[in-house]
Amino acid sequence: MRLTRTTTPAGLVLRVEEARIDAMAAIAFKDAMRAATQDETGRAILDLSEVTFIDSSGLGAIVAALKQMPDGTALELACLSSAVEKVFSLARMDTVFKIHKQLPVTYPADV
Amino acid sequence: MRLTRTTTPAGLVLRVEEARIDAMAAIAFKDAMRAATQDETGRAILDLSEVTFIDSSGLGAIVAALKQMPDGTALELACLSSAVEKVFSLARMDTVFKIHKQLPVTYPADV
Amino acid sequence: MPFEVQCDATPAGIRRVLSSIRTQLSERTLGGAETITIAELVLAEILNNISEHAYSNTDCGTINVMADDLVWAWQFHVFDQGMAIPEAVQLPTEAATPEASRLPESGFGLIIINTLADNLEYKRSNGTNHLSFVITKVPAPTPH
Amino acid sequence: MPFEVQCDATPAGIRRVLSSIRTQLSERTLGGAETITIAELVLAEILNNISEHAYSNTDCGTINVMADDLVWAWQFHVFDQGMAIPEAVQLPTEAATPEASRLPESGFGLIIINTLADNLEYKRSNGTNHLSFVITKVPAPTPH
Ligand SMILES: Nc1ncnc2c1ncn2[C@@H]1O[C@H](COP(=O)(O)OP(=O)(O)O)[C@@H](O)[C@H]1O
Ligand SMILES: Nc1ncnc2c1ncn2[C@@H]1O[C@H](COP(=O)(O)OP(=O)(O)O)[C@@H](O)[C@H]1O
Repeated sequence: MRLTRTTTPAGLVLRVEEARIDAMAAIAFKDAMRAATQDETGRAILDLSEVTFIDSSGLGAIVAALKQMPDGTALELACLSSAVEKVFSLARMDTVFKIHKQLPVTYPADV
Repeated sequence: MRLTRTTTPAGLVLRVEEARIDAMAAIAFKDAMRAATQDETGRAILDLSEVTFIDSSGLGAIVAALKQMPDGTALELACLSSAVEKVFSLARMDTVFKIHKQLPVTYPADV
Repeated sequence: MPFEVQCDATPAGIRRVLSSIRTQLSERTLGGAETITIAELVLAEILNNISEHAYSNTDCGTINVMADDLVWAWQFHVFDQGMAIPEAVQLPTEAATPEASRLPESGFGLIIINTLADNLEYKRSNGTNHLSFVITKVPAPTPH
Repeated sequence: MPFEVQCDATPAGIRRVLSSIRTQLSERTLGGAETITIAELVLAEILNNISEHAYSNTDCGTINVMADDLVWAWQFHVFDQGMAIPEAVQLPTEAATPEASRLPESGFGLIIINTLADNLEYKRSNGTNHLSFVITKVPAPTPH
């Protein structure tokens, strides 16, 4: 599971470089997220622009990644395709994550 | 995963009829536990006398079975072999379950 | 035109067969990208459940999928020779409101299946599980 | 006498190879049932981790296990061609006190490995992961 890590003024951006987070990719995704965020202290944004498909195992892996974030850090999502968004909303997990339509350019002062 | 269900004065006894709760058996165990306890209202006791080996996946499945018990019901364990007991204590899960050396004959009045 | 495919009940086998089904559905459907997306998602959940639950005690199970092209919908039939679905498995109608302190990491599959598939039916005979359902065709947006 | 075995990195393959290792250890050890139990448990955790994590992106990985019979211990070497263990993976020293509201269902494997195995070493070269460790022989109880 390739995950590109970019530090931006808006936080750490983690871009998933795969088209699918499915049953086959779920464990590798969780492991990659743990490795990429373990020394994190602020906000991490998961950039899903490349992801065209997630199933319930992929959704579970994203929730697990949220739960395994170091204390005091946040995990937010950006750039969900309509298929990905549908899975989040069917499972009502769209209320659990802060979801950005686009990558936030800077950390908004009012958040 | 064979699970024998016996209703006793001390509660529902679920006897695991397999020697191993390992990575291969973990999901089947969880599924069988869900099916066996879904209409349960009181106390269920998992009788592990036949189980000679559990690994961390098996332990995880027993914890998952505890978490998926219907509200208001309890899951207790009985008859752990020394190998099984070791896994529970290494993971400190021996403090999470009530563990009986033998199957309780009747529900003790002082519990 | 109907079609039929087979796969190993493993994560990689399922990924491959979903890709082949997607191709076959696209060849037979003008527009209808949304229908294909929904069909792929429901099939993914059903095939994953078979691989994880019905075949949980074996490394080598096989799944067969048949697709019938109805006028208004795709009708799918999924066959496997794994364990029966226990009667205790009930279709949840919708997801519970999540509680921050105990977010679930699983149990979303049946919700997805139940929300997106219609006429879901399950039969078992001679050691074979047979699940059938339809995915209503979403009309492609008309150009105007 | 040393011995060597191989298995598919699948739950069924791992179950079979553990049973074969148990047999071979028993044939080579008088008494020492507890040593064998500990060795089986540590190997189970290591092989499961390889199958679930190192080979998470493939259906067909292979694992090799070599065992050396030292006087005071069994020395094991485990080889696989899966992904490297990320540096971020650290051995926990012991299990955290569980909180009733958020009981973990996973993460116990490394605790078991770390508590029961000694001299744990990891090397990677030419795409091969090599994990070695020893399991101290517990003396069989002396009859009296
Ligand atoms: N094909 C099947 N055979 C047996 N049990 C099944 C099957 N599909 C689903 N189940 C049961 O229903 C439960 C919920 O399924 P699902 O919502 O897909 O979540 P998950 O598979 O992540 O647990 C499963 O945990 C399992 O107990
Ligand atoms: N062989 C391995 N290769 C890559 N990552 C591993 C390996 N073994 C363990 N890990 C990482 O360490 C974490 C903890 O492992 P473990 O305690 O066995 O729990 P689990 O496997 O149940 O998550 C895993 O989730 C994984 O991220």
